Amino acid sequence: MQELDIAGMGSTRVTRKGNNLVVLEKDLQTEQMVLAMGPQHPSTHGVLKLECLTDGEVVTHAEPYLGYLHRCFEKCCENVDYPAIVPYTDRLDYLAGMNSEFAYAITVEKLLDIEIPRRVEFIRVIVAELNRIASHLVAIGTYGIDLGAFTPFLFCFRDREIILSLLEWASGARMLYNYIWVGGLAYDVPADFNKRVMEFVTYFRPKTVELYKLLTENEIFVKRTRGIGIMPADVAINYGWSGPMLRGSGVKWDLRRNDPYSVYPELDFEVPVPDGKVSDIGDCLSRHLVRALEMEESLKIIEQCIDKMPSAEGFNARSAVPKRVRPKAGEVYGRAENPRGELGFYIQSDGKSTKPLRCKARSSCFVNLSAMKDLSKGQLIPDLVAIIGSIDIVLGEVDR
Amino acid sequence: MSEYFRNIKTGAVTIATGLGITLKHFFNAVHRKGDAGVDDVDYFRQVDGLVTLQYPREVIPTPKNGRYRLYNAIEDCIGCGQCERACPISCITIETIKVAQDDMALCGKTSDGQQKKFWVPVFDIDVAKCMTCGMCTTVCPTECLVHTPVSDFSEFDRSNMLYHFGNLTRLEAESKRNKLAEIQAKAQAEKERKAAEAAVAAAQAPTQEEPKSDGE
Amino acid sequence: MEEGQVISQSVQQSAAAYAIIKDKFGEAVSAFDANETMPFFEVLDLSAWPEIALFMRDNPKLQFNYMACLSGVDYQSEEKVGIVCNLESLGKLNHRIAVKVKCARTGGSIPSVAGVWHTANWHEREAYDMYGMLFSAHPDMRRILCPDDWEGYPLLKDYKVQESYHGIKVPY
Amino acid sequence: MGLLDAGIKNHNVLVTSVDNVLNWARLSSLWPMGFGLACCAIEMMATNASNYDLERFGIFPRSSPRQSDLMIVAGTVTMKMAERVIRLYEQMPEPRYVLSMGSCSNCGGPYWEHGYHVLKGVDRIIPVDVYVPGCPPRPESLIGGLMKVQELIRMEQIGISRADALKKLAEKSVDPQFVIESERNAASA
Amino acid sequence: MDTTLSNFGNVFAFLALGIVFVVGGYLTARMLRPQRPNPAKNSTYECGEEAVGSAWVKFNIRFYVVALIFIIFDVEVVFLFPWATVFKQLGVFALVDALVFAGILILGLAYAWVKGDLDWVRPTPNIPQMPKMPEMPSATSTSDRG
Amino acid sequence: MMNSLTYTVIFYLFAAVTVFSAAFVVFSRNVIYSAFSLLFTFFGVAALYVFLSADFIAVTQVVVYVGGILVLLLFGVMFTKGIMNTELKSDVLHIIPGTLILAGMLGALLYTFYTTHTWKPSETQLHGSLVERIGFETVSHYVLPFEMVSILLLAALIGAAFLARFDKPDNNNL
Amino acid sequence: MEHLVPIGLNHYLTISAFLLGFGLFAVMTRKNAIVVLMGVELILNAANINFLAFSKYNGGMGGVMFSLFVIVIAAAEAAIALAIVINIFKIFKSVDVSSIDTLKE
Amino acid sequence: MNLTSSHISMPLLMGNSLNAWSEALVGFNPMGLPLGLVILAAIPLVFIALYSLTYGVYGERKISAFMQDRLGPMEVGKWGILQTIADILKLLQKEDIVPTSADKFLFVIGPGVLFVGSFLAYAVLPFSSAFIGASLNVGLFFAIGITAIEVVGILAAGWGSNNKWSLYGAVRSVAQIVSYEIPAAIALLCGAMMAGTLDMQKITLLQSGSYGFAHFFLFQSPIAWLPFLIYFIASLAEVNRAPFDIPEAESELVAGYFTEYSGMKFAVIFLAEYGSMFMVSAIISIVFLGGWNSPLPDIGSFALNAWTNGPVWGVFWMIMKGFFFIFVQMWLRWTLPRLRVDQLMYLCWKVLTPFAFVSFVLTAIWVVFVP
Ligand code: SF4
Ligand code: SF4
Ligand code: SF4
Repeated sequence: MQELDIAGMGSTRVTRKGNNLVVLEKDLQTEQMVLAMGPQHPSTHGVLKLECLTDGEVVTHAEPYLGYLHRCFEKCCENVDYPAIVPYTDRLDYLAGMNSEFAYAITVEKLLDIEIPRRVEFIRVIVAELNRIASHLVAIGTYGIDLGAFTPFLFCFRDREIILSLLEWASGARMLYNYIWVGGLAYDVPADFNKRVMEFVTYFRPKTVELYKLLTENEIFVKRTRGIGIMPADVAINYGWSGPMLRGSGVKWDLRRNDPYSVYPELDFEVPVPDGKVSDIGDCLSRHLVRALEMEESLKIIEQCIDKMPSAEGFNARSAVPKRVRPKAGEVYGRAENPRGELGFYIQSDGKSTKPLRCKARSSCFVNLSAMKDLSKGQLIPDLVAIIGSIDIVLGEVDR
Repeated sequence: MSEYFRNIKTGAVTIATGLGITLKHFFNAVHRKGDAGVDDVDYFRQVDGLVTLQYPREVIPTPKNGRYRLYNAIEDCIGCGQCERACPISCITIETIKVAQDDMALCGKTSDGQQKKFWVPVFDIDVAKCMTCGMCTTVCPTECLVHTPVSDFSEFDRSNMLYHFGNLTRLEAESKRNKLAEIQAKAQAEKERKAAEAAVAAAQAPTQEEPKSDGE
Repeated sequence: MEEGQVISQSVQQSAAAYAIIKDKFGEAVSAFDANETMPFFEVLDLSAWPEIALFMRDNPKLQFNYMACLSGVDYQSEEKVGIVCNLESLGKLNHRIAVKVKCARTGGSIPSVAGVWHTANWHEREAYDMYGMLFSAHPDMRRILCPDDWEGYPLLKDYKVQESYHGIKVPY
Repeated sequence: MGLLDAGIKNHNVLVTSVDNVLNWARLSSLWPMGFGLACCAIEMMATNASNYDLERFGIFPRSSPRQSDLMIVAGTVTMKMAERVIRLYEQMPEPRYVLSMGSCSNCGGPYWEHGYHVLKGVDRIIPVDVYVPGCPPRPESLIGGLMKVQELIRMEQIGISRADALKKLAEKSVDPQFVIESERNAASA
Repeated sequence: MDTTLSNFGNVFAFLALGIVFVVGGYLTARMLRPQRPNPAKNSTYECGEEAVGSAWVKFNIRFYVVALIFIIFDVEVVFLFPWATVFKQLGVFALVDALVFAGILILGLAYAWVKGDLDWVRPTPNIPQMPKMPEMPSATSTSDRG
Repeated sequence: MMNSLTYTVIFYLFAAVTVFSAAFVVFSRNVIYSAFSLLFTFFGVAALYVFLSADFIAVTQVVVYVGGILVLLLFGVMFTKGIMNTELKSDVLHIIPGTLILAGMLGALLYTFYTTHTWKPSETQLHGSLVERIGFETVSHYVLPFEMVSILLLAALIGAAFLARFDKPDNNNL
Repeated sequence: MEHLVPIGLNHYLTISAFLLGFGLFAVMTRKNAIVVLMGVELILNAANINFLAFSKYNGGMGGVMFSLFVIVIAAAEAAIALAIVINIFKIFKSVDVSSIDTLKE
Repeated sequence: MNLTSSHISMPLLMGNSLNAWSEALVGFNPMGLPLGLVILAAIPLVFIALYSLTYGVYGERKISAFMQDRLGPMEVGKWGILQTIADILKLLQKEDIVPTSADKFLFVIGPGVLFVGSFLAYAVLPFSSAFIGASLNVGLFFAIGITAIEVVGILAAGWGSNNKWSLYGAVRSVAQIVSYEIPAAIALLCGAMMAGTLDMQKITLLQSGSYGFAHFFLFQSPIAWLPFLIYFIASLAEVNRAPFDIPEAESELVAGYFTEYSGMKFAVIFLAEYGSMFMVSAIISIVFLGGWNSPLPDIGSFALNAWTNGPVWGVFWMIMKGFFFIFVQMWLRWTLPRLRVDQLMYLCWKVLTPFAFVSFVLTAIWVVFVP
C-alpha cells in the first residue's frame, strides 16, 4: 500500500490496492470519485485505461494504465529472423504500417551497411507518405468523434479507403503490408501506380480544404481545443515528445529534416509549426493543425518523388535484399519519423544468429502518452477527452 | 463587448459553412460512385457521391496480388519445406515422405517439369493463425503456395480453418511410409551387409549415400 | 573500433561530448566505444549515474535534453541486466550518445533518472517490468505492461511462461 | 421466464411464424458493442465507415454493452484484458452473440507462439459463434462473418438452444475442404 | 362551460395511455425476453473494469447554482404568460408594468453576470513542468557496480 | 348525463396518489425516495387544481414545483448526502410527540370540516379563461404585488447567488 | 358514503389537512434539513389547495392570485433555504438539524 | 352536503372542444364510460406520434447516411424501411438487466416517467383543425411545463443506475434542460404575445389566411426571427441534440444517463427522446410557422391555400413541418462538434437569455404600437 501524493486533493487520502485506486478518507468538502475511463471506452482509442479521480467534472488526477494490448513484440522479435520481424513491426503502429516497416528497415540496413537502389528509396518514401496521410486522416477523424463531430470522421475514412486500396494494389494487403523489406521491397509497384497516385493527389487536395472548413475552422471545435492541454516546448522535449506533438509545442523538429534518411534530403517540404495566431502554442489545436498541415506537405513530397523516381526498367525490388540477414555483432539505434513521432529501434546483434539478441521499439505514442498524467490535472472531463484525442495514440505501439 | 459580438459572428459564420458542406453532400447523395477498383483507369473519374459498396450484392474485386486465403496447388508442391521455415509464426505443418524410386512416375512432376521427390501427406495450414504476411509464398520455389484474393471465408467452427492440403490420404501415407521403411530397411540391411562385407574386405569403395527420410 | 576507418562527423561529436563527461567524472565512466552505428560509453559507478545524467542534461556544452530511448537489456553471459539510454541534444547542439548502465541480474537496482528526463519514468518502469531490475528513487515503481500479479520478467533470456493466469491457460 | 427461455417442444405454425418474426427482428438489428482492441478494430471501423457501411444491415455500434447484441472481438485479447472481456460479455443482455474477428482473437494469431501475454483464442474465455479469419480481415470478410451470425440467428428457434442451432448449421454447411477442392479444380482448369 | 375540465380529461387519457404503453411494453417484453441474471451480468458497467466505489457520491455543487438561477427566472416566466394573453387589450400601462417587472429581473441577471455567477468555474489546469530531481538517498545506490 | 362516476373515480385516484405519496415523503427513511415521491405529490396536487378549475395554477404547479423546486431538492440531496445508500437514511426525532400532534391536529381539522355547516359555499362561475383573468388581475388589482414579486425574486436571486458563491475556488475555505 | 360521492369542498379540505399534517410531522420530527424543507413544501401545497378550493366554491380571483403568490414564495424560499442548507453542510459537514447548534457560538 | 357538482353539466370528457372526429362518437356511450371513447379517439394520435417517433429514427439514419456519403439502412425491407420496426421488436426480446447495485425502484420508474412526460406534451399539439388531444387554454404553457416531468425521469434514471457515467449524464442533462428552459420559454412567450392566447389551436388559427406563409408569425413581424432562432437553439439543448448532446456524449460519457439500460427500458427511453424531438419541432412550427396551415398562398384564382387546407392536409403540413425541423436538427447534429459544459452555460445565460429578453421587449413594443 502506498499513499499517493496527489496535488490539489485537499485532505483526501488515496491509496492503491492492486491495480485500483481506493479512496481512504473522504474530505467532506470535495468528495472525489474514482472513475475508470477505459479500457472499453469510446474515446480512449482502443484499450487504454485512464483512472481518474474526479471532483464533479474536474479531473484532479488521471493516470494511464497500459498493457491491455501488450503483445510481446520484443519477445517475438527475439524469436524470429530479421526479415520476419517486418510483419510484426506493421502491427506496432497499425495505422501506419509502412512507416514502421520503413523505420525498421533502415535500422537493420544501418547495421548491415548496405546500399539500397534509388527507386526503392523513392517507392518507400511514396508509400510511407501515403500511409502518413492515411494515419493523419484517422487521427483527425477520430479527434472529430471525440469532440462530437461524426461526419468528418466518415469523410476521413472515405479518403483513407482510397489510400488503402492504392497500397493494397501495391503491396497486397490493406493495412499490414509487409512491403518494405530489409534491403528492398516485396515487389515493385504496379505499372500505373504513379499515375493513380498523382490522380489521388489532385483528388485529395480539395478534400483537405473541405475537411479544414468542416472541422478545423469550426468555432465550436476551436473553442473546444484552443488553450487546452498546453505543453511548453522545453517540457515537451524533456518528456521525449516527438513528431506532431513536439511540433505542436513550437519546436521545429522533424527527423526527415533533422536526422535525414532515405531520399528526404533531396525533397523540398516544410515542417509546419504553429505560429500562435490561430492557436495557442502547445495546445490541442496546435497539434491538430500540425497534422492537418502535414498532410499537405506529404502530398508535396509524393509529387516530387513521382517526378524524381527512376524508371522501372531493369529494376528488381529485391536486388539488394540479402539472402540471409546476419548482421555483424553490434548495436544500433535507428529511427524514422512516423506519423506519431519518432519510431526508433534499438537492435543488438550478436553476429552469430539470424535473430536479434534484443530488439526494442521506442514507440512515440508510449512516450507521448506519458505526459498525460501531467496534462490532465485540473481539466474537465471533456477537456480530458480532447487531450487524449490530440495525443493520437495507437495502443499497438504504446503497449507493443 | 465587440469581442462578444465577434464571437457570435464567427460562430455563426463557421457553423453556416459547415452546414453548407454537409448539405452539399446530402444533395449529392443522388449520385453513387461506380464500382471501378483502384487499378482501373476510371477510378478517379467516378462521380463524387455515395461511396458505399453494397458488399454481398456488389463486389469490387480485390487486387490480384491481394494476400488473403492461402492456397496450395499441391500437385506442384515439391515438399521442400521452405514455406514452413519461412513462416514467422509456424502455422504451416508439413510432413514429407521421400518418394521411392519406383513411385517417381506416380508422384509426378510439377507443372514446370520438375520431378517431385517427396510425398506431402501432411500439408496443414492453420489459417486461423496466419497473418497473411506472404513470407511463405515468396520463398516457395515452385510458386504453388499462393495467396488467393478470396477473403470472405468465416466459419462457425475454428477447426474448419485448419486446411489440409496433403496429397495423400492417411492410409496412402501409411503405405508409402511402410514402403519407404521397407526400402530403407532393405537399404540398411544392404548397408549392413556391405559394411560387413567391407569389414571382411577391408578395402572397398564406400556405397552411395543413404537416402534418409525424416519426419518433416 | 578498427584502425583506418573514417570516423563520421556525428561520432566525432559524440566523442567530444564524451570527453567532457570523462573530464568531470573520470573513473565513473568507461572508455568510449566509437562505433559507427551507436557510439556509447558505460557508467561504471552506478551511484554516479543520476549525477552524470543531470550533468549531461544541464551542462551548456552537452545539453542532452532529449532522451530518445531507454532499453533494458539482458546480458545473460555477464550475469547482468542493464539499460541503454540513447540521448540527444535536440535542437540545441544536435549530438547524440548512448549510455549503458548495468547491474546484477537478480535483485540488482539502478538509480532512477526519472527526475532528469520525464521520458525515463515510463521507460524505467518498462525495463523493470521486463527485466526485473529496480530503479531506486523512482517515483512510481510498478509494472507497466504486464499485470501486477504476473510472474517473472518476460524478456529475460531464461524466462519460462507461467501455466495459467487467473485460471486462464496461458500457453497455446 | 420469457418466451425465449421457454422450452417449447412442439412447434406449430404459430410458434414457427412468431419465431421467424422474432428472429428476423434480431438479425436485422444487430447492435455490436463498439469495442476495438487492436489493428482489427481499425478494419472494423473502416467497415462501419462510408465505404462499406454496416448500417445497411441495421448494424449500429453502441458504446454500452447493455444495449448491444453482438460482441465483435476485434483484435488481440491479452491476459490483462481477458477478464475485462469476460466482464463486458457478461454485461451484455441475452440473447447475445460473439464474433471473433481476426487471427488474434481466433487463436492468438501472430502471437500464439511467443506472445506470453496474449490470450490464445478468445474462445477460451467466452463462447464464440463465428470466427472470421484474416489479419486483419477485410471489411468484406467481416460482413461475411456478420451474415454468418445472421444465418445462425435465423436457425435459432424458441426452445432450440444455440448449440443445437450450430449443430444444424454444421449439418447444412459445406465442408471448407470441399470448397478448397473446387477452388483447386478451378485453378487447375 | 367547463371545457377546461373536459380537456384535461383528455390529458388524463393521454397520461393513462402513456402509462399503459410503458407498462404494456414492459409486460410484452417480459413475456418474450429471456431472463438469466448472474452476478457478473448485474454488476455495474464501468468500461469493463470492476466498478470502484459507488456512484452515489456527493456531486459537485456547480450544477446547483444553475438550478438556483433557473428557478427565479422560471417563476418570472410564469407571471409573464398570463400577462402576454391580455396585454394587447390593456395597452401601454400593462406594457410598462411588465417591462418594469422584467427589467428588475434583468437587473438580477446583470448582477449575476457581473458578479461572475454565470461563469462556469473552471479550475486552472496544470501546465507541465520540468522534472525535479528527488533527494538522492545515497544509501540506495547499491553496490553492484558494472 | 353527468358522468359523476368517472369524475369521482379519477378524483379519488388523484387524491389517493397525493395523500399516499405525501405520506411516503414523510415516512420514508430514504431521502432520495422522499424526494422522488414528492413528484407524485406535486403532480397529484396539480391534478386537484385541475379539478378546482384552476388550469393555469395546475400547470404552474408542475412548472415551478416539479421543474424547479423538486429538481433543486434532488440536487440538494445529491450534493449534501451521498456516498452510500445507507447514509441517505435520515434519523427521526421526537416521533411520539410528532405523531400525537399529527393525529390530534388531523382529528381536529377533520372534525371541524365535517361538522361545520356555516360554510355554505356557492359555486361561482368564472367567465373567460383563467389565464386571461389572471393576466388582467396582475396588471390591475394585483399590480403592486406583481411588482413586489419581481423585487422578491431579485432579492432571492441575489441572496441565493451570494450564498452559492462559496463554490468559487478562492472562497472555498469560507 | 354520501359524503364521498359528490366531490365537494370538504374533500379538498381533507386532502389539504392530510398534507398539512404530514408536512408538520416532517418539520417537527425529521432531522434531515432537506426533508424538513420538503415538509414545508407540503404545507405550502396544503395551503394552496385551500386557497383554490375556497376560491372555487366561494368565487373571486383572490384565492387564485394568492395561490400564485404562494408558489412564488415557495420557489424563492426553496432557493434560499437550499442555498443555506448547502452552506451549512459545507461548514458543519451535516444536514442534521439537531447537530447544528454551534450556530450559537 | 348538498354540494353536488351539478354545474358540470356535460359529460366529463366531452367538451365542446373535443374535435369533430370524436364528436361523432359522442352518442355512443356504452356503460357510461365515455372515457373509453376518448382513449379510442386518442389512439390514432398515439399512432401518429409513435409512428413519427420511430420513423424519426429511420429518417435520422438515412439523412445522416446521405450527409456522410453512405447509404444507410438498406437491407431490412426495401431501402431499410423496416429497420426501426426491427429495432423495436429486437429490443422487446432483449433481456432486461437491473444491476444489483442499482436502486431498483428508481431504475424501473425512470424511463416510464421520462416517457410519460414526453408523451403528455402530445396531448396539446394540434395536428389539424379537427385533430387535437386536448385543446387547453394554457396549451402552450402546458407544453413548456411538462418537460419538467422528463427532468425528474432523467434524474431518477441516472441516479437509480448507480453508475458514474449515468450520474454524470443525468446531472448534465438536467442542468442543461433546466437552464435552456428560460430562453425557450421567453422565446415562446414572444409568440404568445403576438397571438394573445396560450391555446395552441387558437394560435394556429390566428395564422391562417389566404396568403399562406405570409400569415405565419415568423413573417408577421420583423423581429419574430429572433425568438424563432432562440427557441430553435434552446429546444435543441432541451432535447439533448447536438451540438448540445453533452449528456449523452458518446466519447465522454459512454451513453449518458441510459448507460445501464437494456431491452425494453432502453426502447422506452429511446422513444421518449425521439418523441421530445418531434415535440419541440411541432411546437416551433405551431408557434412560428402556422402549425397545420398550408404555407401556400392563393395566387390569383389559384386558391392554392384553400385547396391545401383541411383536416387531412393539416395533418400533412403539421408532420411535414415537424419533419423539416427534425431534418434541421439532424443536419446540425451531423455537422457540428459538441460544446463543452461551460460553453453550454455561457451560450444559455450570456447569449440566449439576454437576446431572449431583447426579443421580449421588442415584441412587446411591436405588438402594442404596431397594430
Ligand atoms: S502468410 Fe505468413 S503467417 Fe501465413 S502461412 Fe504464410 S508465412 Fe505463415
Ligand atoms: S515452399 Fe512451396 S514447394 Fe516448398 S513445401 Fe512449401 S509449398 Fe511446397
Ligand atoms: S489478427 Fe492481425 S490485424 Fe487483427 S489484431 Fe491480430 S495482428 Fe492485428
